[in-house]
Amino acid sequence: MPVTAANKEGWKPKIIAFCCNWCSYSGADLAGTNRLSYPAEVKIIRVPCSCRVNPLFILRAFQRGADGVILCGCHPGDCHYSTGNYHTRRRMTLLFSLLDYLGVEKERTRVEWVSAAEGQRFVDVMNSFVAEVTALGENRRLGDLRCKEN
Amino acid sequence: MLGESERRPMSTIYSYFPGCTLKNKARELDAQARGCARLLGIELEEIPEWQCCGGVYPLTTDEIAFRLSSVRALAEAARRGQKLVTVCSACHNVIKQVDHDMKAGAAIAEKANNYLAAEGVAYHGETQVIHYLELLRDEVGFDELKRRVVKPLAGQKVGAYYGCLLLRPSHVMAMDSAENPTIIENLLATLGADPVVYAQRNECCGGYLTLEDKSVPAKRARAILENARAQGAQTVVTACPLCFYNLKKQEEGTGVQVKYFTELLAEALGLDAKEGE
Amino acid sequence: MQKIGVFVCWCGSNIAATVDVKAVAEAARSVPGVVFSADYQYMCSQAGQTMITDAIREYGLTGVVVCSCSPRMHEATFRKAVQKVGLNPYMLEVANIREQCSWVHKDMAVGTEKAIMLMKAAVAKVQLNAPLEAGKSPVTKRALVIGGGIAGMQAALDIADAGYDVDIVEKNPSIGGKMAQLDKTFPTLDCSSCIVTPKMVEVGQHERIHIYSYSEIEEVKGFVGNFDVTIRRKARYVDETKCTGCGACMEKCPMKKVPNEFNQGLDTRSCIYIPFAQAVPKVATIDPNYCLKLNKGACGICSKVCAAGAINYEAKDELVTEKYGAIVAATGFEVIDVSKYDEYAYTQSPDVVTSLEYERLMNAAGPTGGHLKRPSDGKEPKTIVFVQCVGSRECCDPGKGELRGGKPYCSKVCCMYTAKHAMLTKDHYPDTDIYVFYIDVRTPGKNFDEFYRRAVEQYGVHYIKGAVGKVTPEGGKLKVQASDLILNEQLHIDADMVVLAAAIEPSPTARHLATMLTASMDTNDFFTEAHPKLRPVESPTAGVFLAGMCQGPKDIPETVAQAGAAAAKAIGLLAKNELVGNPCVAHSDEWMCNGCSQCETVCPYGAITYVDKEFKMPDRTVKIRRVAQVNEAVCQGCGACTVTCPSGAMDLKGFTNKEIMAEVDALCR
Amino acid sequence: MSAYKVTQEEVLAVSGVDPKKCMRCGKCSATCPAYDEMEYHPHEFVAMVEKGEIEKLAQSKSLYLCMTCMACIQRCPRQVEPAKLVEAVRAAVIRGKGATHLKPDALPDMLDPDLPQQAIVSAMRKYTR
Repeated sequence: MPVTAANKEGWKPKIIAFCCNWCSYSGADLAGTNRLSYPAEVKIIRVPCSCRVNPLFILRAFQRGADGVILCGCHPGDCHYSTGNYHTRRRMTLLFSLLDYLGVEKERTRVEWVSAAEGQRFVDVMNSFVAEVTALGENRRLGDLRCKEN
Repeated sequence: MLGESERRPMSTIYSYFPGCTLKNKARELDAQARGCARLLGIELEEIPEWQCCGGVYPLTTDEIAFRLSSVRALAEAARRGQKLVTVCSACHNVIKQVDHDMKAGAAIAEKANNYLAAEGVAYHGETQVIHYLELLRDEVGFDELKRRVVKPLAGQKVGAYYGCLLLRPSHVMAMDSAENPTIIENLLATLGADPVVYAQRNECCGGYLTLEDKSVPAKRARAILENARAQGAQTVVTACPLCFYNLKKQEEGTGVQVKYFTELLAEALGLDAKEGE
Repeated sequence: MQKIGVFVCWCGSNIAATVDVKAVAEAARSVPGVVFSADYQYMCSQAGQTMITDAIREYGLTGVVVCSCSPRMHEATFRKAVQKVGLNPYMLEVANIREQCSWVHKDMAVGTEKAIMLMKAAVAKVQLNAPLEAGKSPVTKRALVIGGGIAGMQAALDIADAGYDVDIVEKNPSIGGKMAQLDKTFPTLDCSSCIVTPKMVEVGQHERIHIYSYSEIEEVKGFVGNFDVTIRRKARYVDETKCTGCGACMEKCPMKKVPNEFNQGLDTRSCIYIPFAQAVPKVATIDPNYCLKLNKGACGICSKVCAAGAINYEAKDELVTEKYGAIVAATGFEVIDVSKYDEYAYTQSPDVVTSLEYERLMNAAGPTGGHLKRPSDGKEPKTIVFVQCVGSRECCDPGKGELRGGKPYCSKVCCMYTAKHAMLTKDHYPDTDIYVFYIDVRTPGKNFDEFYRRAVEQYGVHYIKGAVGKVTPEGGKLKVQASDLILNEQLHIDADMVVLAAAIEPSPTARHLATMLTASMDTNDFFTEAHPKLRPVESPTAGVFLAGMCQGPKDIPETVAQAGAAAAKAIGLLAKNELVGNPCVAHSDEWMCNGCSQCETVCPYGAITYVDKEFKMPDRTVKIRRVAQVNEAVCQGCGACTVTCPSGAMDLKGFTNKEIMAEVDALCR
Repeated sequence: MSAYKVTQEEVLAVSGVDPKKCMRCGKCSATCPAYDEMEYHPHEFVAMVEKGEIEKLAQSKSLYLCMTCMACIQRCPRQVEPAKLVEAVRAAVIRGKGATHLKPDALPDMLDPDLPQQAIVSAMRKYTR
């Protein structure tokens, strides 16, 4: 159901969550196992490590109409591949400030650390992220009109 | 703390909140504290037109009016860019907890600032609230204090009585460990006395219940003094006028003398009794 | 064009209650490329798997999407199934519509809509998937066990008995761990030393076990089957091969005031020491913190009295590197420091002790020779108060109170060892009055509750539902103020000793080790299991197994059972001649690679090397270019290189740029 | 205003306490210095507020025996803060009934020459509107 006007009653954002396979994806699974709920707008894409997330993926998501993109990885020091999340942290700091400069508000992008044991934390993070993006309304920057279905 | 000491020349002037009791029944506490500060090269500037802190911190989340006098004092100290020093344990407890509310309790801070907007006051937790004991420990430093001691209290066996208000709740007061405090013991050792550790030093004296019912404070005070005595203390020192009152009432027969910590400080620093007035 | 089949699982009502599975299957049919879709109650069942394989045969499917539980659960199951009928397993994708959809949403319409999107994203990915073949790597047939307590010893023995070499790395001078310090064990009251010391001897004498005592792990490299581990052998200043353990040095050592760790600091030992009589290896160690020779250049007596000439003051730490196929972590536990719980006066009176200290006071080999004497004046205590849950089961929100080192979990063993302490005390000193303050008495275990009831009914131990609020040392007594919640009273007991059941915490060394092993930990620093129910002795990091308290509080039989299970898993790994690797590894397009070396610098495994290679150019010339090459056996597939590559030459098989973008596109529709 | 009933919702909101976090260990009552004088003890405050039995607490003189020493707040292993419940019930009773526990007229009889001002202001804050 496409919605054109931001903040319209009942409007729901499109949110892409990249989760690393070892910590955050398991954390999301644990949230499910414990039946903790978070908004259905969050759609998770599994990647081996948060450092697999190419800035292009995030730009693509905004181009295709995402309203928020969040990256979740293991806590610093706990990366399954030792150092992947440090790369993520540095890359995304740069990318997010660039996006901010382009008019994609900082609240629409986030990096969070969620371990495999933190189902509750995953839910808390998603709830707050969805709330923030919902408050901002629809993302109008970077979106490619040709990608809209109607 | 190196950072603190580097800034010391700038911050030898402190805002001072004496509180109602120090202006009345506990005048000596006020006088000794000011006198000793003067000897140590510290200026305590009394906040003009300060209002009573209310004596006890409101544990309810929706009492705003009771917190306003503290916020006014905090805001005044913030305006002057000074740390806020208190001597009375009760004032310290109330102001420190209200300061914490203003930093952490968003709802309380907003309401309090709404009240005070009419007075042109706004406060968002800028002031650092320190007790006189912390002033001695962290600002002057016990090493420096030791050099200023002219008459060491050699041979005096002294127990610290912390009571409740200096320490609890410890994550807010952040002065010392709630169960195993050392600040007064270290002060006493600095002054040349033998500190005596006894378990009842952080148990309640009975507090304001004394107004209605003397039996509970009597029981509590006796237990405290007997424990101090049994562990070898001849003197017990406190920073709180109400503790002082409750303990003093039971002093007789226990063989322990109850004093303000400032009395020993004044003695060790050689503060002339008259100078203190 | 792929021919894709979509299979939607009900998971009984787990999925079907919140997701309209028929609607998902129906929606799949209109997705381009999908030629077949179906739904079924349990896709993971034999019948469900057959449904998939039949459809592959019948419709000639080239790709499969299963909408079911998390891929972490059954991806391997389904991949194995499709492989049987000749489909490459990496042509299958799982859409997680249970953990990440039906279980977290309540509304059917919402759940169904999301499930359809997840299905479409999976289909979009399969469209671009390519068959992958996994590489193979050899297995080093040698295991490393970290920690020489009962867990580590048992795991080492089991692996060694299966015919594999095992090294134990123990940070202390002797193996034996905490169990060697215990007096008796519950619920049988058999002597702890009598059962643990023969194990220590067995380990010490086993021809396939080598003990690195007084050693620590310095570095871990490699991966499952092929770990390279550097071990720091701390200088003990005594040549292990020469020392006979005669003890002459300990007798003559003039520095005898060193707190004795083995007795929890309740007495002292010499500076050169063998921690206890049954130590394995039974060789002396010089404590560098106290030695007069090492610190001041004086003394040197031990060297003079050592007939074997084993003393070497010049010794330095040594680094040893070994190869291992499997690693068992068995780093054990400590009890928390209770000095911040000083309402119990632990720092104020020596008669307030922790349970582990009490254990030493009861032990015949302990500082009092097994006579229960209180530390302050050596008198027999007549009244003893036991306090349960000191630091266990706490809320630890830093915004709501001072953190004192408390733990949110139940330490599990305290209820039982306290009953044991109470009974043993009553056995030896029947007229002792014993009070146990408890919140709940937790005794799930064979013969456990019977054991606790015996303490109450036969021994007359006073169990009081309540807490101790304050302990006041005064006049040689400990004045205990406590609550009795059943009688609704505040109690005041004059006790001679107070024993604190301090919470158990993982060894503080474990956190650093976990980082080196890239094994994950929970918020309490316990190692996490690969799956809490189905893979409880494996770490999520392949080749790393878990035994004992390092994974969570447990008693001795549970520890031994887990150690045996971890050993079985390690043996299963070591028994293989080669391991099938992860085919999802990085791959460089040599034509696009510009030879910048950026990927090489970010690779944590050193899997990327640069080679000079001849290229036949379109103009028929030959050009030598420097390009990246990935060693597929070493690459672990994190993908760091793919993002850092400026020319876009590096990609990750199974998670290619195009595949992930296709998922992004599908989810943004 | 005598018909005013203190409700559970009010007590929970005003105190900011979640009594469900209590694990019934009894630490608060073990540490309370006024225990013997109280009719309802700190752990009962927690249990009774959780159960909704506010009226009994509202009627009890236990409300005026808490000395705000904060020992139960400091030592509760579950961070429940029982004293805040005592305070919340007391505040609700005093506000709602418009009554004061302490009559200013009665004060002169209670004073002695050494009594610090602090005791009087504290009691007035605790016991009056």
